[in-house]
Amino acid sequence: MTGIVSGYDVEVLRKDFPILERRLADDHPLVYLDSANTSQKPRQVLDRLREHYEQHNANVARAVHQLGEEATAAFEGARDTLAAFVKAPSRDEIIFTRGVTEGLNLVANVLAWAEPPYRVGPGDEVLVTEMEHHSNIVPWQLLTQRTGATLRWIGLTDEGRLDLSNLDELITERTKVVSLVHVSNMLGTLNPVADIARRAHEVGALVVLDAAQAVPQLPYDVTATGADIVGFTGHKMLGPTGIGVLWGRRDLLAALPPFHGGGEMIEDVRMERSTYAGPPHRFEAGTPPIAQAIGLAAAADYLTAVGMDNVAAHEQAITAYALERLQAVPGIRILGPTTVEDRGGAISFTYGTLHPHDIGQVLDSLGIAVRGGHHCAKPVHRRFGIGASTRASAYLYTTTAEIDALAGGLEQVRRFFGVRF
Amino acid sequence: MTGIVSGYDVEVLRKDFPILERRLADDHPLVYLDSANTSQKPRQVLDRLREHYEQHNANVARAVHQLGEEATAAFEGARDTLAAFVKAPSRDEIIFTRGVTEGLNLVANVLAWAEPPYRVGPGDEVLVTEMEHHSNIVPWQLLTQRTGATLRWIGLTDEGRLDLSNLDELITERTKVVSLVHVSNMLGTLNPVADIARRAHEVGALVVLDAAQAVPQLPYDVTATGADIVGFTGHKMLGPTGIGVLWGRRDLLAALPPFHGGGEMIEDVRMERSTYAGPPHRFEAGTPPIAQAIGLAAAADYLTAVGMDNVAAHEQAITAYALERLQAVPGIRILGPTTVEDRGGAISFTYGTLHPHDIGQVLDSLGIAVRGGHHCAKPVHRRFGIGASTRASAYLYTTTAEIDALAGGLEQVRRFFGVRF
Amino acid sequence: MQLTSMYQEIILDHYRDPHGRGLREPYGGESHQVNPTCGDEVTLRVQLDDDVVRDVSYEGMGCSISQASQSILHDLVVGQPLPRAREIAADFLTLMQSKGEPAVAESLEDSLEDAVAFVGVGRYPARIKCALLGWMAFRDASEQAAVAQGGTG
Amino acid sequence: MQLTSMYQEIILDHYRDPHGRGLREPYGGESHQVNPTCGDEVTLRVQLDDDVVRDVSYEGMGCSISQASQSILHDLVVGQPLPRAREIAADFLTLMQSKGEPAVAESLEDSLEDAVAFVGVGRYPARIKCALLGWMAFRDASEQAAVAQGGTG
Ligand SMILES: Cc1ncc(COP(=O)(O)O)c(C=O)c1O
Ligand SMILES: Cc1ncc(COP(=O)(O)O)c(C=O)c1O
Repeated sequence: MTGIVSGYDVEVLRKDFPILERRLADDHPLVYLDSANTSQKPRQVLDRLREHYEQHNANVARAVHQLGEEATAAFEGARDTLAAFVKAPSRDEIIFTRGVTEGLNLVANVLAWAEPPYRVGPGDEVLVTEMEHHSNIVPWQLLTQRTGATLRWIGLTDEGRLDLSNLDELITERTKVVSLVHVSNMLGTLNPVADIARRAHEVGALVVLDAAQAVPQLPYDVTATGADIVGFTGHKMLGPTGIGVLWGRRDLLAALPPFHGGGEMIEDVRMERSTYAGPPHRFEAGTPPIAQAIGLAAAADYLTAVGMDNVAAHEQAITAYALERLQAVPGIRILGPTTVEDRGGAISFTYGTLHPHDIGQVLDSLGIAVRGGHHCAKPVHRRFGIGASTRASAYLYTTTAEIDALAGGLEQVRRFFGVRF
Repeated sequence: MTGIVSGYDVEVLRKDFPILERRLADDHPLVYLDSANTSQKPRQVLDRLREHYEQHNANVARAVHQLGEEATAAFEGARDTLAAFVKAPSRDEIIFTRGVTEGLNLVANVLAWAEPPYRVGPGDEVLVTEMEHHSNIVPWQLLTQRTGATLRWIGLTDEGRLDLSNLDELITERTKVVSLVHVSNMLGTLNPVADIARRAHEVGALVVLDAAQAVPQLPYDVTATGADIVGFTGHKMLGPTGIGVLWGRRDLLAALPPFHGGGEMIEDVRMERSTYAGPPHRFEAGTPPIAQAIGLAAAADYLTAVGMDNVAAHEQAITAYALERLQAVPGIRILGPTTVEDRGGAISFTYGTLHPHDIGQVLDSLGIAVRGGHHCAKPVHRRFGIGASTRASAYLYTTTAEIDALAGGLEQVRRFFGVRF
Repeated sequence: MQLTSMYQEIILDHYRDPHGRGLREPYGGESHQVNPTCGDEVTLRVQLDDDVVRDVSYEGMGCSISQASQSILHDLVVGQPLPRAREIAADFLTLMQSKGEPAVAESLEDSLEDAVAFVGVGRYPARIKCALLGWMAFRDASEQAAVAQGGTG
Repeated sequence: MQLTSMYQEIILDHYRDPHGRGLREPYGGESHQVNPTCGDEVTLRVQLDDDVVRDVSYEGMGCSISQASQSILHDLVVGQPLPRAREIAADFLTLMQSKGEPAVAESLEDSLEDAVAFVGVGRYPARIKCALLGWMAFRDASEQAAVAQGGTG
């Protein structure tokens, strides 16, 4: 490591991640700069998964036997771990979902059927932003189209920040929900969510946060965000695929109707009519992703052991380093904030007239994994007049040498296509 | 092994399942008779999971890099494997879900918003049965309550079979959907689904099957069932938790609106409006359960290698053996069919006046894991005038010695509570 | 075997021969409770007489633990002033949450008498709800009864 | 390195200097295609003249593979009778689904000429869509054009 100082030894930590030792085609070592898309997994998470399946596998909350009790204890223990990880006031506020996409759909869905004052209906408005991931746009389009409500959005400045100049026109008495991304997966922008939450609460609107990129990178305190509901996803924070978390204020969750129907979410079922369990089980129909919740708890334990302060500091340092290195490459234009203030770790850029697919393909031939495309955020690309971009994103295992490899790789891309900028 | 002959060596096969070597309290070996609740996992599935995370982990369908291509190939390859496993005419008919509960909710949910003729609205009827799992009752209660439709159900005979005597009154021109369980998780009953499907199709109703207990036990051919939609769940067929499959006829899926909104299910997203991808991706919003789908494909490969004919034959033989052994225990009353014809492997019973919790607890102290409770099927318990039952359920790794242990254990239960029947 | 730590003889006695079972009139409050995981149910009535618990009557279905627990509840609270009955209920909850800790049982012996036999149930999370079902019904029904008679509810 | 198997010189030439680019009038059919995974787009027009492809004009944004593929499409099908143009399109699809098999490329060389240079793209599943985008638009637009002129569509 050169260039930055971290609160832990990155080289030692990397040994926990088996995939980082992988050699790709032409014996290139893997340079994984696609962590905003999904993170790699440490041995500790994989070991916990395997141990669960090999020693304790059973369904939860249903069986009076030793395996069932062990599985239930581990699964409900994972709820405790995740509650602590994001400083939730109560473990009953932690709902396990498949990922943040399901979490956001859960919210949008139940608001169609909720009792007043939460129900979204004709004349009501839902406010999002132009920098949202599709997962925080389409659920609200479906909700508003189906209920006769209206979807509005906060625009962006040329610097890739929220344009809050007309916020008073956008947040009105008609606003029932404000749902926004905490840290953008495309621009990297860290949004002033507490300010916006305060404004939204003045008109009685619910505030929902897409924290898919925030929780993996920042010491997180759900109540400090000012939001009513916060969703995040396990696979981006060292956890397995197939698991995510939706946090919601207890009294709010208690007032919302169920999402899916099925086993575990009920109190009593008759053919004519059913009554439902309280939160969180009301929102967890069917066999939950048991092993995945346990694996996610192992991931949270791992991050806690490293220290989320250290993780955040490393992310800041490596992002600052990358921003500097990339801006020194002729032809690179960074989309979004160009310095590290109020910024997360995703760095999207254009490179002359080269297409992200071509850039990514040549980098890949050197073992460097970046993402090229619209990153599930087409509207923000359109806002900046482009269809696609290239994105490099670091995480706690990323080294400055990998950033150097990227910068060097970009020079080779340019040469390969025989262009100059 | 004594008493039954199987198409494979059960003792050899058991060595693939690490958990079956587990010793429980008081050094009792595990006797796992709760496979209808969830199955145990062979090493081959766990190895495939680990290999994926350690060598190929990346997000799918989004990245132009080697890991991304490998992960996508494995994930989409899993779709091919599952399509072949249930003889789906097209791979595009396989939707990955969290489990059958999510699959059934998906169907019930999109039918509220579908175009005619599929839309369920005021005056329409949905028909289920009294032996359904809560996961095939509550979603339809929510749908019918919310759309002004009516829920009706097929009753049961005292033998635990569907009472089809009044089917003509139940399936009418108003019937839009008939949704039923293929093999009951409580009574074990195998239902005549093809007959019912034919009747339902005569009035133009959609036929949905809950095949959670059927696909793990039977060589399966989705089109031979006569149904339009079939759901099943991975964790009951040697696969990981957090994954299931919903199969649907291609033309039907193509006509249905999306379920959740988010990444991967779109064609184009603008703030004003979005267009959607075709099936199956239209119904798979967000990062899918990637590793879990790959693990489920490994489970399907394992079952195929054993041979589903052999699995079914073993299930039949061991169930016949268990039915005989249990009926020889004084005080045991089997709920549902008492012989193995048209029957799956779950055996629920009452035992004198003893409560399933007490039975299960004493059996557990001997290392024998059964389920006691309502098995997420309260209405069928109520139908038989009880609140709860004890259930023993075998799978391809179950031996007659384990059934003998259960019969012996029940005698000890009786002695422990000092009762005679 | 561990089993006897849960099923102490005193519990089995109450299970075989429950005290105060059956629903009786008059009553000031009634509560119906369901254990969603197993479907067990209890209906329990409380009759107060000037803030003294005059009768607890109950009916339902459930396992030996829930049946015995309701029988012992009847023995413990009938005849007690309501505040004291509520203390007993709180102590029983503490016992159930003690994860089977003998020291906790010991410290509660004066208050709970025979009911400390339930300490072993605290080690089986799936069974704690069984033991508490009647007590939850009692809390609910006694509150109603107190409100009904305009008392300390 | 493997890269040159995808980016053959002939592809890079078409990318740098595309043939027939731009949208022109008149046209009998037009199609707009989007690649949902990367957002690339093409609008492509087909003008028929008595069942002969008179012009293919196009505009859009995309990577070198999609741009070069559209340029080569233009070269291959303009001047061909529609049935033959459809054959070429079918052959190109076969090439893309060949997983990069040289034997397939060889067998299609007479039909596809320079376009067999795309054989290497077939080894990169994520890029196959890029190469096919223009061809999907062609299929669509040529059908429309045929219908419009009351032809064999
Ligand atoms: C017949 C039946 N339907 C539905 C389910 C629910 O399956 P899952 O919890 O995996 O969604 C089960 C198992 O619990 C079942 O046996
Ligand atoms: C900001 C943001 N929101 C939502 C998502 C969707 O997450 P998932 O696909 O895990 O549901 C992502 C990642 O893809 C993201 O970065």
